[in-house]
Amino acid sequence: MYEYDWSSIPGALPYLWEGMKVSLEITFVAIVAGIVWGTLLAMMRLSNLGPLSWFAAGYVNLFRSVPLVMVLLWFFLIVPQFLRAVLGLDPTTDTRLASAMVGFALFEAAYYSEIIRAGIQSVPKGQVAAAYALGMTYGQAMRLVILPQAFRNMVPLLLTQAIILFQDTSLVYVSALADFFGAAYKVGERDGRLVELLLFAGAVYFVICYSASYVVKRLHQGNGS
Amino acid sequence: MNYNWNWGIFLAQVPTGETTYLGWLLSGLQMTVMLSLSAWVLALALGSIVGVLRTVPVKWLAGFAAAYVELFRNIPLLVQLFIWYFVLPEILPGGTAFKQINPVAQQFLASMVCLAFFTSARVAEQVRAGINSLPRGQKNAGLALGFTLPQTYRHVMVPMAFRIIVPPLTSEFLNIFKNSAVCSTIGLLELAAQGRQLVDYTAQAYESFIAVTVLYLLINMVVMAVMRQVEKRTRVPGYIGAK
Amino acid sequence: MISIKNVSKWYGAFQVLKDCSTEIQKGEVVVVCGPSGSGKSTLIKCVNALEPFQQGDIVVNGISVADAKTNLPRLRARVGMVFQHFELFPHMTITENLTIAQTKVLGRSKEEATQKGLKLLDRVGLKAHADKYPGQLSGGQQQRVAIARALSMDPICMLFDEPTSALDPEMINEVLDVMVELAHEGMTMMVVTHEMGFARKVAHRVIFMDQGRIVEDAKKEEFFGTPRSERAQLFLSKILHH
Amino acid sequence: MISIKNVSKWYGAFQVLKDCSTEIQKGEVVVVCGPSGSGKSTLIKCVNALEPFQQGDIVVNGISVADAKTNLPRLRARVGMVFQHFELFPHMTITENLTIAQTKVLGRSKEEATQKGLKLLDRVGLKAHADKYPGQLSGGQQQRVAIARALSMDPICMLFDEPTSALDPEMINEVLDVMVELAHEGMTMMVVTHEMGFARKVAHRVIFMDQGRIVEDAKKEEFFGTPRSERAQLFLSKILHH
Amino acid sequence: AVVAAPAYAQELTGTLKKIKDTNTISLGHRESSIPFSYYDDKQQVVGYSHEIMLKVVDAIKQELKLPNLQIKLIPVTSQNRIPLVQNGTVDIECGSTTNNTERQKQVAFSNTIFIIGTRLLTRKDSGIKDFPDLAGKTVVTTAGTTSERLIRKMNEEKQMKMNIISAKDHGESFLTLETGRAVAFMMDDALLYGEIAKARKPGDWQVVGTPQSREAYGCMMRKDDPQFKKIVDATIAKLQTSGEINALYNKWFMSPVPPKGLNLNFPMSDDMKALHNNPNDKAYE
Ligand SMILES: Nc1ncnc2c1ncn2[C@@H]1O[C@H](COP(=O)(O)OP(=O)(O)OP(=O)(O)O)[C@@H](O)[C@H]1O
Ligand SMILES: Nc1ncnc2c1ncn2[C@@H]1O[C@H](COP(=O)(O)OP(=O)(O)OP(=O)(O)O)[C@@H](O)[C@H]1O
Ligand SMILES: [Mg+2]
Ligand SMILES: [Mg+2]
Repeated sequence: MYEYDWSSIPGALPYLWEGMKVSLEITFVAIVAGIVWGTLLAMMRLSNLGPLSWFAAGYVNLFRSVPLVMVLLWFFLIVPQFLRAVLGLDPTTDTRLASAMVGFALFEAAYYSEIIRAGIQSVPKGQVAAAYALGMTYGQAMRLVILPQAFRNMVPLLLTQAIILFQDTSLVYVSALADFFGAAYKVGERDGRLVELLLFAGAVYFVICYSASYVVKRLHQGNGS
Repeated sequence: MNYNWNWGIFLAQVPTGETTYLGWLLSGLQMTVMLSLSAWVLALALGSIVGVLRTVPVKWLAGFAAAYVELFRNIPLLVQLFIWYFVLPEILPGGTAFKQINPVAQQFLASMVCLAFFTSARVAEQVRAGINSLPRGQKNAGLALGFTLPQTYRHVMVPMAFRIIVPPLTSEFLNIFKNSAVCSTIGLLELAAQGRQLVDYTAQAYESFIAVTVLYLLINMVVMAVMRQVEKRTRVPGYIGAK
Repeated sequence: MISIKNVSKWYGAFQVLKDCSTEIQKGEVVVVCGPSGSGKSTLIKCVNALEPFQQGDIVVNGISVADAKTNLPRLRARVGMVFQHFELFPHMTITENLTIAQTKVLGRSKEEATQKGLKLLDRVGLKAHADKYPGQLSGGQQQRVAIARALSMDPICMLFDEPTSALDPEMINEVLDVMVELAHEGMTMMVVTHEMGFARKVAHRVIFMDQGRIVEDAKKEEFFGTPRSERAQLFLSKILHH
Repeated sequence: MISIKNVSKWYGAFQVLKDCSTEIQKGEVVVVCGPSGSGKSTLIKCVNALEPFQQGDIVVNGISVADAKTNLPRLRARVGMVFQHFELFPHMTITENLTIAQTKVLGRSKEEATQKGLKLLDRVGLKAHADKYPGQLSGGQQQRVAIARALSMDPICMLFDEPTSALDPEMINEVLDVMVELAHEGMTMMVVTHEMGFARKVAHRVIFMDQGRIVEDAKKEEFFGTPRSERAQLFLSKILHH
Repeated sequence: AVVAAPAYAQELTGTLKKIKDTNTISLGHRESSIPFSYYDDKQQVVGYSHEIMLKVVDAIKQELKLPNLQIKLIPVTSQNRIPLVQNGTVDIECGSTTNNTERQKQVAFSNTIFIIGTRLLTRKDSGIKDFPDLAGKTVVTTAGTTSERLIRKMNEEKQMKMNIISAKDHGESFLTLETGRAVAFMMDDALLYGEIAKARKPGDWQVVGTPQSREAYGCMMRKDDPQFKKIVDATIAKLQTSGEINALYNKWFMSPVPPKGLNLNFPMSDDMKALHNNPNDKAYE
């Protein structure tokens, strides 16, 4: 029988909290940027202009084909150089967090755009017709009538995706950026207590994600009635 | 950037001499495909059962199914894999015997079971959504014809629900290939791990990343093509969309 | 044939059915009408136990629906039901829709079931569509198939829940015609509908419901002559005048 | 007021409208009827350019709908439209539904718009529901709000696409009553409907469509007296007889 | 008149120029390579290699006359360390990176800072004394290391019918050994002593077997930058020939180290003593 030794955890809590902050930061930025860019992609995808719609379709398919780990690796290796070249950054600026955020945001946008596209399509076609019939322009119809309803329908799916994203931040280990999982793993490895630290991490993830999905469910029920 | 490109590296012999580096990548590809397909079959079976149970009017069954889904989708895959491989054999009665079998078989089994359970929770949610999206009258129509509840599920609701959820299932199917990359962390030599090994042995990082990315894209294209056929085959004439 | 005895039903705290009682004889055609939300659908679904109820009892052909020992699938197999939205199985051809319950529930052979199904399909005038899928038929045609499907089980009585209200106006009659014919053949029928023309033509009795209660239960002639409740008068004036 | 000139429209290879022409004078009420899929909705949507068409032209109040230079939103703002499924905006209160287009499209002040909206709401008998959401009203009430919403833009004419066919039978009349009143006040109206009682009461002309073509276009008295086409006779017999 | 330090009279180029221009040097370090380069419990980078790297920084400060040189610490992994050196994110990495000929095609290595031998970690009661005892047994090693190559080759050449598990990192390798999946863990001896120190019961474990290879750890730098390499090599050579290195060695390998006060008890090998007498940047193999 395995002898558990949890003594590493208390001392590591500040470090783990730093990791949790990185996880939350990345999640937050990727959600906000992902939804904005995803909305634009979804509108391009639904537009009548061939090239725009093809571009959006190609983008979404490309990002959905490659494992997130590979995307992050690419971003970690290429984006810093690119940023440096474009912005003339100091070569030693730590771009790991920025490149992870960019990578996640671009990747998640592909998923969000599919959710948002479905959300827009879930609004009855008659609503667009009604908005137009009242003399609204395309922009007004989208902003005042379609998107508010679409987002309302999508809230549960958007949040579910956010929970997945939060779990996936553990993949930033490829850039040695210590998110919550990475921090737990590193402490575990350093102290030879991997099993304990990962069980602890798993429990924390479960509590956070379960609470979040409970809230999502509540919201959904509130919506449905 | 001072990087030495060397695409010929794929045809070079590996240090132990039994194959080329390309051979490594291909064996990784094979492992990824085998692992993902077997896990998918299991996930589909488990997910269908759990998804159906979530909709049945028996409280404790539906509750069990809900707990199952919450458990497997709220813990990161990486952590689950670690638990299946390192923690459970220490706790479960058959664990010692399991640890004595061939190491590759151990890694494969743990990975497969882990991916299958993780994915099954997601499949179950899709199945549930599919069943719930059917008009309520369908269940009543089945019952009114004298079908028992299981017969109604078997002949009326499940076949139609599955047709409706082919597109989201396609996403999950693609995800299982991508998620299998995580299994390299317990030493299973699948595609991503072989790619990494290639970097370790040759230091030709970019060639390796590009090759691995291309192979994943290839898998993706094949899966999409297959699922498009499935969608075509199962399409119901005259039936427009799920709504 | 069908006797409904003091049935009450609640959804949570909300009472949908309030002490409903009535009796339907063999060969009788009873039309149920009333405002939206008055509990018509709920009542008719209670008859073949698609909805459970908390008080009272319903006895169909001598078998109690509320009795826990009753084999409900077997009972339901003998009671035909037609829904507002047809509820054909979209992934099966018309023939499969007509035969699946015959083979899986009654245990008939495939040939026997197909033969029976096609005969009924012919009867509702749709023989040519045997190999199509429901989605390829118009609403009126789908509803006629749904009636044929119910008949394929050799039901002892038929329940209809607003069978024409989801149809385009010009298709209503093709469905009503089939139902009129059925009534003339002596089928026991309980029909929720607002088609008062149909009621006038074939009903023996009309039941009027309001807020979960059976407010009127009268011979057709009496009902259309002098409905006793004010609510029923108002309702009739509303749906007949336009 | 509205003149439709040789309009043809295709969905891909399928021709929905075939060389349709008609003229609606100021103050005239025209009812459009015909079998399902005959192109009635498509035609009426072409009038305010909700559907584009490939041939012909429609001129509303002197402005060509087909002209690329026409400011379509401005044109549509002057043409009221009422839909089969109401299409109120579910995320806004009734008052917001009534004011949003007035403020955002016509640029009226919030107070002015609210005052106007509430006056119209009163007119359709729903003043008490100003702060509810559409989902909290019955179908008939929602449709009356939809009519008020269209009127709030001070339209020069009104288009109705089967305004009562999604309603429960008892609610049809409350909507028709509002429409009859509008007609009596001299509003120019183009109404797709199967309510022949309404047509009889207020229509000046009846247009009958079949397979994308305007088959009959006659004074009301002529139409109900002796419809010339066989198809129209058949159709009338089908929808009137039950 | 020009006042010039004789060794660096020529114009600055490459990394040194970049350091001078930006007044910053980026150091690549590891996060859990005990005791070479890792985080202590205050999240400070510490370790034997790290201290050597800091000595190099001191030398650069002096040579370039940059008393306020900014130090940027960048954690690297075994996977990304080479690309990071190449693309300029990291100027120099001192951790536990083996100097070998393949890597020399991508990066340059400094004078050797440590020499390890690849040996076996096993339970004291396992009966494993040396490599031949492994025949037919399961052995674990860490993916991507020289040990992995060696053990695979040995298996192939001597037909030993071993099962070889390649774990992702040393932590998992040791876990594999600890949970009884493998009878031995083949790895660099220094790291094996580190794993013993971390173990729940250090007394259960021992390092055995004839060293299968020797490996030289060096610091990584960008290729073709002789000016920079010269100053790094000179610093390391001076450390070793002056004997200053002995104190450093004792601090990290013969005394308790953070975070838990573990003592590796890993005496200096003859190879290391030889190296200190004769500093060089040669790769073994
Ligand atoms: N599953 C349910 N949960 C809660 N309330 C319900 C449920 N189903 C029906 N009701 C309510 O029960 C009442 C009766 O419903 P029912 O469908 O029987 O009415 P109905 O007379 O058939 O009306 P309609 O003409 O609209 O079909 C309604 O007020 C309805 O809102
Ligand atoms: N977006 C579309 N794409 C292709 N065909 C369409 C589209 N919209 C309508 N149609 C077809 O055009 C024809 C006319 O449709 P329309 O909705 O105008 O008929 P309608 O007379 O209003 O019928 P209903 O009484 O059912 O409302 C129908 O055959 C319909 O299938
Ligand atoms: Mg009903
Ligand atoms: Mg229409």
